[in-house]
Amino acid sequence: MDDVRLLSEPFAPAAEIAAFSYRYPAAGGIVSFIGKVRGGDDVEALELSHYAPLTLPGMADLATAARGRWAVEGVLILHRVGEMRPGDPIVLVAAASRHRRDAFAAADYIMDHLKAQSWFWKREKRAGQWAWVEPRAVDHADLARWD
Amino acid sequence: MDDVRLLSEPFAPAAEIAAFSYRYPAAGGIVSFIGKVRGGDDVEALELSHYAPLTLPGMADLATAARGRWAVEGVLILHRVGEMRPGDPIVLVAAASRHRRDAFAAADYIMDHLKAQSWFWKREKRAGQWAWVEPRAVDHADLARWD
Amino acid sequence: MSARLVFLGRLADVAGAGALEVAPGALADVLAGLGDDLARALTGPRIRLAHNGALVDGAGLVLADGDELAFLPPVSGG
Amino acid sequence: MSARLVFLGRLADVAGAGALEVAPGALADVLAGLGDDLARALTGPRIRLAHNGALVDGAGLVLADGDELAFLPPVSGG
Repeated sequence: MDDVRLLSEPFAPAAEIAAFSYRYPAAGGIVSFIGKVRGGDDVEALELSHYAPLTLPGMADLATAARGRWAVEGVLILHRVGEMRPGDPIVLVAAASRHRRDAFAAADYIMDHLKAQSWFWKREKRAGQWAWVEPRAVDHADLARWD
Repeated sequence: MDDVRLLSEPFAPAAEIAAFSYRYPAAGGIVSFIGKVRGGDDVEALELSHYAPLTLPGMADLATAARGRWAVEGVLILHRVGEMRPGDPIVLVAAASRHRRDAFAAADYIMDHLKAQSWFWKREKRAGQWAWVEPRAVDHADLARWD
Repeated sequence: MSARLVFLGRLADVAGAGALEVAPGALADVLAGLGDDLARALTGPRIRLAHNGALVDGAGLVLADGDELAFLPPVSGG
Repeated sequence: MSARLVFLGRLADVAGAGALEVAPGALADVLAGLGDDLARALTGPRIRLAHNGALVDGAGLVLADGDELAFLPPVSGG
């Protein structure tokens, strides 16, 4: 079964990767992506909101779609909501497969779709002011790679 | 600085990923690949040998080449040598970058080159018998993607 | 008797709240009962609607008692 | 006075050892002093050579005292 969760509290990506890897002994390869709030910018905080009836089901559908395209043994998608600080993990995606190219492609595909199509709205706080983040053209260009 | 090591003892990939991620606070994305000895096959053990004057310098050159092609903040390449059992980690590659596509491409590139071009020789034990593993055509096909 | 409007992302700022209870009825009438700025923001070309958790086209939509209608601006990724 | 031959991968099985000390001299002469099976395996078309840690072409190679020559069959990945 896929492991797909929305998290409202901080999480530890490395511990999640270790547990995920342990779950798939027949998989020779585990590809993971950890997305964090970047430090060193002027962003003081980041807040992600979601819409419960759509967001988690959409993430589960994405895991299923990735499984349908590549031979993966397991998929992990964890996504934070709420307020985060620089350095905090936002997202962890992992895929386990017998052959590594499947895991690379599945993780890459899931990230592109999470970024461009999932039901999250992001705002950033700079100099004490919150501002909504607009969709980025590059996210849609990334998505078009899979058509 | 890149972190490139040959390891003759078992290692813990998740702990290495956590330490690597912590080292690059300005990187928004960390892509990692963990390669393990597959369980559930009839492989009882796997042994990797290397040639010291070439193997580690070749890995360091590969890290440098990946840096030259993509905007990565840091690269991690850890590779086991010696005898391993099913489930044991063989290789960990990670790349940290501001934008995730750079980290995906760098990790993917490094893995393809490690598999097809690095100075490792592998043998597997099945039913008590060791046999050398021949190069696989798919590894060279993977490599050709980057030309 | 009420229906619930839910405002995501920047629409919550325009509405001044994340949600609003309104009298049930045709969506056009519901929107007419809101301020002009909010009604305009909610009917923008890139705003998607979810009626009781399912994406819908707003044309001809009628909200019944207990319904939830969410207004979804373009997403901005994880 | 000796040079060291190092055999990687399956070549170590053919040689019966991972390394062998030999008298210095021209590579052709060194190979002639080994068994036929080993000499044939070491001169296969896909065998690369590393002389004191640097990849070389074997043509005309002469091993001096203290030199190391490694015979590298195709790699089989990590």
